[in-house]
Amino acid sequence: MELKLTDYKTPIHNDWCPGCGDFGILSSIAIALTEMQIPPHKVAIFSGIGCSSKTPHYLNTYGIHTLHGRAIPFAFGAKIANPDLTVIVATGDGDQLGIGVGHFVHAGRRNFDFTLIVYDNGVYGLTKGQASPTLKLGIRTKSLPKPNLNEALNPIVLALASGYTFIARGYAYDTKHLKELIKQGIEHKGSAFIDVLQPCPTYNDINTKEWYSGEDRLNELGKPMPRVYKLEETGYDPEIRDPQDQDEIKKKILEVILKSYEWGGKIPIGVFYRNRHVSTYEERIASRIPDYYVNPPAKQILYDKDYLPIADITRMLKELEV
Amino acid sequence: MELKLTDYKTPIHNDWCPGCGDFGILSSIAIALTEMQIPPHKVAIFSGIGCSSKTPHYLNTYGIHTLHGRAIPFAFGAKIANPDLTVIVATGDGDQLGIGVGHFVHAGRRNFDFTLIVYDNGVYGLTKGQASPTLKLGIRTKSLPKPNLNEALNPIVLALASGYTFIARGYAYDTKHLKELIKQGIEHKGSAFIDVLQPCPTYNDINTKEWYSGEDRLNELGKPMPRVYKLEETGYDPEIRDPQDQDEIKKKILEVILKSYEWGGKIPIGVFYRNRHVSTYEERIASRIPDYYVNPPAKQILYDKDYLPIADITRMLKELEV
Amino acid sequence: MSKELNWMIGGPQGSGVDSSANIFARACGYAGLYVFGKREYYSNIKGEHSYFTLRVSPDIVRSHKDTVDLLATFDADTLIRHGEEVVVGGGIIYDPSQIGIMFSSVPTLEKRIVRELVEKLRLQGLEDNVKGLLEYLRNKGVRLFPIPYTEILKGVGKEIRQTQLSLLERMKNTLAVASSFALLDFELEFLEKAIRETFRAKAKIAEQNVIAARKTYEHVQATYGRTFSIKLERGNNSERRILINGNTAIALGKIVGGYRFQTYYPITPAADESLYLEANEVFELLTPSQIQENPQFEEANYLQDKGSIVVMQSEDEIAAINMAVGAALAGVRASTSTSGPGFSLMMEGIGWAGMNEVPVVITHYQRGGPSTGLPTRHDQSDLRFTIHAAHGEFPKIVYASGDVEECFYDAIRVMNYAERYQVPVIHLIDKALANCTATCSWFNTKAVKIDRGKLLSEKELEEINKNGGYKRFQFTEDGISLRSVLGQKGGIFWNTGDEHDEIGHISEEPVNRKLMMEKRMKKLDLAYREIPKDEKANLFGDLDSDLWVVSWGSPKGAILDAMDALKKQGISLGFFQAKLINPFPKDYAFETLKKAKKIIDVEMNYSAQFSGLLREHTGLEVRHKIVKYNGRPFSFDEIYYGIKKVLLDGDERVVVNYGA
Amino acid sequence: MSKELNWMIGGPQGSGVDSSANIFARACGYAGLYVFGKREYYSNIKGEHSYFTLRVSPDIVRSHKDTVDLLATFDADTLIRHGEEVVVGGGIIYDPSQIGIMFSSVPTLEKRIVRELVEKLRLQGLEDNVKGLLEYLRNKGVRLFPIPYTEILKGVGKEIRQTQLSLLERMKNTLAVASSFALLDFELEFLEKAIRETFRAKAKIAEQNVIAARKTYEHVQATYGRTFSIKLERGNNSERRILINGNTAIALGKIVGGYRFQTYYPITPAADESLYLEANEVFELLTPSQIQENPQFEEANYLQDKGSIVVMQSEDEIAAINMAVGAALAGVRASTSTSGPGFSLMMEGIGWAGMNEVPVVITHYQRGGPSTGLPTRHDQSDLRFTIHAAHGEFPKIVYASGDVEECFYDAIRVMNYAERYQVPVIHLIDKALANCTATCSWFNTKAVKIDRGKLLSEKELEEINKNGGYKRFQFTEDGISLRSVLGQKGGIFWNTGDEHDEIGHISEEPVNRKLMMEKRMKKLDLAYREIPKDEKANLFGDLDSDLWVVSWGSPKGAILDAMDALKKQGISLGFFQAKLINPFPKDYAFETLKKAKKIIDVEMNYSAQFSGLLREHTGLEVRHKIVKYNGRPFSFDEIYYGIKKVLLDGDERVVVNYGA
Ligand SMILES: Cc1ncc(C[n+]2csc(CCOP(=O)(O)OP(=O)(O)O)c2C)c(N)n1
Ligand SMILES: Cc1ncc(C[n+]2csc(CCOP(=O)(O)OP(=O)(O)O)c2C)c(N)n1
Ligand code: SF4
Ligand code: SF4
Ligand SMILES: [Mg+2]
Ligand SMILES: [Mg+2]
Repeated sequence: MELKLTDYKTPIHNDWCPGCGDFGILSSIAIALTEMQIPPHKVAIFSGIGCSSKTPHYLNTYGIHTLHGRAIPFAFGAKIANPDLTVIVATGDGDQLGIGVGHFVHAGRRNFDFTLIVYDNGVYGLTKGQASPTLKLGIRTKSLPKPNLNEALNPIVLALASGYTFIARGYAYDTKHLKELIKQGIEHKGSAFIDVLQPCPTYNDINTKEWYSGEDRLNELGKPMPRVYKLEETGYDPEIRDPQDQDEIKKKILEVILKSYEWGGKIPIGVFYRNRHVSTYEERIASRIPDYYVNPPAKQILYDKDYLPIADITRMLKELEV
Repeated sequence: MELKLTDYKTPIHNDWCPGCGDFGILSSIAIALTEMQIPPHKVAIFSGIGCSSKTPHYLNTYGIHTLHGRAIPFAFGAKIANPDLTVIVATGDGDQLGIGVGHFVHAGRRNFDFTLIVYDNGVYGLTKGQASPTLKLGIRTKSLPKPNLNEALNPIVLALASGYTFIARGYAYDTKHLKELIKQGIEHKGSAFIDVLQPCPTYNDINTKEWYSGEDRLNELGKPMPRVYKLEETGYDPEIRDPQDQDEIKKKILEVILKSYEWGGKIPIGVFYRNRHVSTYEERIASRIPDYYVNPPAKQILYDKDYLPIADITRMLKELEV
Repeated sequence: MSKELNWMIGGPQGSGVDSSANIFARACGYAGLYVFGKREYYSNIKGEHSYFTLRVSPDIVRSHKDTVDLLATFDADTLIRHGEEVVVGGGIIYDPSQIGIMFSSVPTLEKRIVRELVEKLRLQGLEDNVKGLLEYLRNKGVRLFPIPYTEILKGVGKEIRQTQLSLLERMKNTLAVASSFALLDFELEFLEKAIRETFRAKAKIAEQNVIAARKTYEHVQATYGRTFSIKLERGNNSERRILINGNTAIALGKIVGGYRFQTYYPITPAADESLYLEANEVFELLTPSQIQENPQFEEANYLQDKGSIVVMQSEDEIAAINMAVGAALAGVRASTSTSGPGFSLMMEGIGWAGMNEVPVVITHYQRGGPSTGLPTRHDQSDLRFTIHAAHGEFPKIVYASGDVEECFYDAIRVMNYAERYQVPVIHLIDKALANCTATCSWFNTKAVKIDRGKLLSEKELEEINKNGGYKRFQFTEDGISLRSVLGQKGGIFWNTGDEHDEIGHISEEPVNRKLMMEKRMKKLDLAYREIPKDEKANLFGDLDSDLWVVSWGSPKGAILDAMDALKKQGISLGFFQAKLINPFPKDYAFETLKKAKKIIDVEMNYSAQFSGLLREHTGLEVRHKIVKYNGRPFSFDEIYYGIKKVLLDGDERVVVNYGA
Repeated sequence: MSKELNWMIGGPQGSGVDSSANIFARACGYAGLYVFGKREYYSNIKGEHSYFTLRVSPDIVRSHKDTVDLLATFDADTLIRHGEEVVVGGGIIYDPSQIGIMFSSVPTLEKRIVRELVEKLRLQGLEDNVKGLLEYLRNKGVRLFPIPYTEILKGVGKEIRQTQLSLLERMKNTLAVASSFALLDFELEFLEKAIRETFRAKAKIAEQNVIAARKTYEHVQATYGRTFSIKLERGNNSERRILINGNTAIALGKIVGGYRFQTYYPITPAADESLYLEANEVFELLTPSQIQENPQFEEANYLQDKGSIVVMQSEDEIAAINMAVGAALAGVRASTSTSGPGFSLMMEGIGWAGMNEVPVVITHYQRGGPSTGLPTRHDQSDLRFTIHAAHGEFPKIVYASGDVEECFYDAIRVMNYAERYQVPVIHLIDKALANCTATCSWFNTKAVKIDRGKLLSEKELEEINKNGGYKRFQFTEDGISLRSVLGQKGGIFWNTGDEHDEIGHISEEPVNRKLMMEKRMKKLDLAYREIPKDEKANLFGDLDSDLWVVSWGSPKGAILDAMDALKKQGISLGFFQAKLINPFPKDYAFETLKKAKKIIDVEMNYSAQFSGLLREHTGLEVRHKIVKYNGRPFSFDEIYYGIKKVLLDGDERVVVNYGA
């Protein structure tokens, strides 16, 4: 029986502000799952804390709303325990790149198979608009009493330096494009990172929907010239083809970085980087535990019909015998 | 009166393993301070936890041996409280790039004036040789029961992505070179990062002194061909000259990244990147608190001759008056 | 007609409910009345229900009540949620355009609320919409005051030349306040003054609101005359007073108390304190001439004319505590503010500060736990966790304030403790305190001296170094060593989280270890001996009573108010309000309570943690507990009836649950 | 001649002291003797002093003694540090080449040790070098056995064709052990077997060491004959036994107990447990036929022939706990192991698990605190912190093991508690337990059944969904709800750290809040009721005595040994060893102890935390405390004399300090 979009949604009252970019991201996730027809019970969505982190409650999949900055470790534990799960982390920029940036970095190193969607609104929404790590130095949103004192992070470069093997950027109001990125992220075997430009109409009056669509700069015809453009439309190729070819890799990395520094006038969205040749953490485990995939931690039988343990430690005890 | 090297050392028993690279780094710090003639009481050295983090005890300056991964926040607090201090963080790769990588990233964003020296030995020394975040995937040091499951971080790229304005790499056994890097790091106004290749003869039998000096590969004359080479000897220019020139910056960034990926056969040391044009965090504070430099938190007078508080909150109380 | 008024205003988050309550409160303050305000809101930015209750009286008020005399609303949610709280004879202000709204169509309402109300109305044959509810309430004896918000707004719009209704909408709050004033027959001038003062930075908006208030006032008085039975009258007040909440009181205490470095990571309900500090990071100082005679002055080579505090938003709470400790090492009075989840992340940092004898203050605002819990709701459940915070044993002082005024003075005091005993101090506050508004006497900034303990000057260090040398952790009689700070000449020391010797170098030697443990722990004994009784606890009521209430923190207000009321009925109790929580004032508590026949513990947590503490330290068993853990602070009524229940029925555990 | 031997070997870290002690212990084990071993070492990799004491006896031994019968050394540090511990009539094995070493030239020695020894020797007119010390000891009646290590090694070198002395040096340890065996006149065959077994992976090294042992044995017997008064004799043992430390016992318990996911971040003294698990990540299973009848089998579509545990080194302890919780959500029995600093970082994660009712086990190895403290030394100071861990109130079980054997069985048990009550469980271990070696009966892997509590199968979920639907946090009588896991069909749930409704969605509604708090807290009452007495506490000794010892954790061994000795003197005591720490077994404790005239609390911390707990929950005041906080575990003697001191002198606080 085909699953419909409504099968992926819950009837929970959504309390985001009117016009919040989060709505677009939420839809994109639901659409992506629907199009991929992944049974809801096979999906586990993890989030941290923030406006964005309420996402799991609005989706009819296993939804784990964790601690501030900590969604990734939870997600990792679940995925490694049961590699059959489709694991998504949907969380805020303050959450993942602020307090949670350590886990962000280490997840990349592991390349375990999950998709990380960061709602990039430049602010800490739920605590009333403090600067998040993606807000640029000296910028003052309406929620800030004084201009921002910290330099912004470049999430794309950070992801690359950390080892993510799929790196993309989406835009919250372009759900058609975004859901495709999410689908690719989910399909990708390894750690996939999607930075999503997400206007927060309540606190961020700089990076607004109007700004992204260039309503402040009209062309000769009086039409807005959008800042956001699609990488794929420029012929940009994100793919690493030959993992042995160090020159190709280097060249690609430099391209990714150059693109990632574009901001202001032209802001690229789309897939920046994809390397399908790096082993996933699960594969690395399987190299040590041969039956890991068929007999992962979550599926093992632990006791016999009398509820007695079935692990046999005779070998170990013999080594200790006196 | 000229300060001598011995003025910077303590008579404390040093319990590092014989031949440990830490000795060279310790000397380099002491020599750098001596050559710069910074009065010992003006220097505060912070460390985390690990073999390397015992460093402050061996130096006759204020020495703050903090918590695992947390040296930077301590150092930041001290520096901002008293901007006259020369602040150094000397710590391990596990400490700073493992558990402490979040603080590493956010320090770069602030560009506060300190020098970070990371003892990069690829292992967690003090807990008996587990893989640190700079150990490459699949490598198995003698201390590891199985090959390493995580991809290595590239500390240079990570520092760049985080916003460090001085980025260098040294080698523990080349103290003459390393102390120069440390001096430059201290002189640099802003966040300076020095990654120091540090052999751990006890646990890391891969990246040994012999390996760095190429004793496993002899040239026709039977002489070792060192892996480590000096960037400055190749005419490499780390300097950002015109901060307005986006092209220069981009070009430089790409160069840094290319250099940072060199490993195995050729390993560059020296200054990778220096940008003197980014405001320090202290300067940013001074833009809000005009007398910050002359009257920083640590120097303010708080009470009068009768020990009564001198802060005058009349203005605030009036706003609350009913 | 009671002298006292319980007024409530509610509306969606982000619609200005808070500022209208502030205006109301201020106006009452100008009229010489005491005010106690309570604020409730969801962990949400826009749209969920929030409300504010104000209790106003010519006599002191320190708590809220469960009932409402006049409810000001403009949306259906507020009506539905709070309608039933209005007393018989009380009134409801509402927007008649809401009449047709069905309960089930209000998405912000929890199902339980709707379900229960619908059942009730159906029993009476009433519809499950606002109209049905209003009928029900009128039948009960509540007066209804429909106010044609839109019409009035349009009128105002004409006068101020603003036709866009959506912009005028923001003034709905002012309309609700002004309507209240009109019904209460209270002088408009106070309201006008309050509006002008509240919008002092925006003169135009102020005037527009004044016009709206006037128009509304006239309309309501014209429509309803003086028919509402409840009136508000001026108080007579001669002293200078302020109206202030807990967050701000703490912030001001920190400025006065010489705190010059504050870190925070945003979290409710702590962040407002830091934001206030940031907004006031540069402040005035008293006469410099006095300063020059300060013994400290000689070393400062700069005559300040302003003071300042660096307020730092850190990357997380781990950094927040450690930055504060780093700054404290450099000699600053440094602090950090947080709430449960953040406090949980500070364990290691607090332990390090304890080990290295660093004076630092952690202002800990309790909120609903466990975990993320109820981020914007009240609780007092971190008592034990705070006392036993961090692994290992080290001295720490835990100090709890009971009301807004205490917040201010205690903020100064706790830093004195920190520096005198060279320990981390946790100042326990809670959501109810942080967010309540209370009338206070003008703060006396000379009430508490600044005591920096054994902090050395460079001159003193020079002397010490002549006589054998300086040791940061020198063993002493009382456990306290002389303290130098980073950058001081002659004061070099080492710190480490490891056990260390007198200089601060790592030592695993067992004899030194024992002495160091004793040195550190001794400081708590000293604090216990030195801190005077009246800083250890407050005693109230009848000290000879054999009925005693014990409590700590924000329940103080409701307890005192209830005691006053009980006294009028001939029931007089003693009240032991613990302030010093660790080291526990065991002798003072024991002496005070040993003869009590009944002890009633009042606490905003499930386990009545304080009673366990009391028994642990004094052996006294508290048989009666009044506890609450639904996220809403104790009301006057809950304590009043709770105590009565204990006295009449002998209940051992009274769990109260009021509050929407 | 006593039946028991106290043997000590010392040397620089990294020189093989541990493995030689293991060889000695094993050899004694083969000889049918009981062994108790204690290991001490610095937080250092190479060079600092480490030592191992072994107490060996035909009767059970559960603790170490303060005195040494035979001290085996090869460096000066060991001699200087421990020489005085040797009993009159005891012996010291040493390398005569150390004779000339001045105390002051040994950099690893702490100044206090040197200072005190020098003073002592000077009083006797002796030199402050090894020679002086040895003279001093000989005068006291200690026998000296110089062993020409280098000479013997050269001889061995010739035989095994190895002339490089630096490579032979590694065998010094074996020489020390073999010398001991020779002096004790104990059968060499046991030693040979132990060497072969210890080096089983390296046959060549094993043979070389056997040769070295033989040569040394011959040399020593030839030199000293049977002149040493202390001899070691075989025990007679019929049961199958193992020699095992606490870390390994826990690891084996976890494998048997069905733990299949373990996270850790390296930290002493917890890491060895995880490293052992990692080394044994794939293990054998019992007969598959039995498994197929397991009710769980139907859903597993794969017949395993091996079991496995994923062991994950995380980036920090915050990740460690949260990864374990994530895995537990997916239905695995998951755990993490840590020590003080790491545990401090786990607060938030533990609170979240509590709020979301996730079964997870945290194995917490206490070490010297506060802060980094004494990373490799012993302490029991985290009791209160563990009980009150994390902000807010939620049910957690805290369970403490008292010896190595308990470690194994309790590891299985605590996971049963976790799953049955759907709570985080903290299993309290300590450094002394982790690193001690003890003789145990062969572990019975069928002693504890696996109880997964209300864990659902997909089939059961289908049934539930037919009848109204599944709610993860459904309110129930006893507070426990049915549990589904991630990936199960029909089991979808939501989790949040926020207060939530029965399905798991955020709810700030006060009525739900109250019910949810009660639902969660009720589970502790249930655990309190259900957990049988003999799992709550162990009672030992004379249950009718009016003298009682109370304690928890590793002091058990020393207490039992001391009780045996005291009994011989006619002093019989009762001993209440608490195992369930939270919920506190208050009735059991009260019933057991209420008639006691004297209660003595024995604890390895400064504040005697357990006595506070006991008073808090039972009102019983413990007047007498034997405490220690110098980082070294209690010895038999300390408890023995400590109890005597309490009984004879009535001391209220006995602080003991032995241990180098
Ligand atoms: C440990 C901890 N510290 C602080 C908070 C308070 N807090 C809640 S949401 C939030 C910021 C969320 O910002 P972001 O991740 O950018 O999400 P957004 O609201 O912008 O979607 C913070 C700091 C918390 N819940 N936990
Ligand atoms: C919170 C915490 N977790 C774990 C430890 C244990 N620990 C001590 S040193 C260390 C690793 C040090 O490695 P690194 O920083 O690379 O320093 P190195 O010893 O290699 O110089 C760890 C994990 C600790 N002290 N604190
Ligand atoms: S505050 Fe911003 S991010 Fe949060 S819900 Fe509102 S618009 Fe969205
Ligand atoms: S373990 Fe390695 S890093 Fe540590 S002191 Fe020894 S050689 Fe140096
Ligand atoms: Mg955000
Ligand atoms: Mg390292």
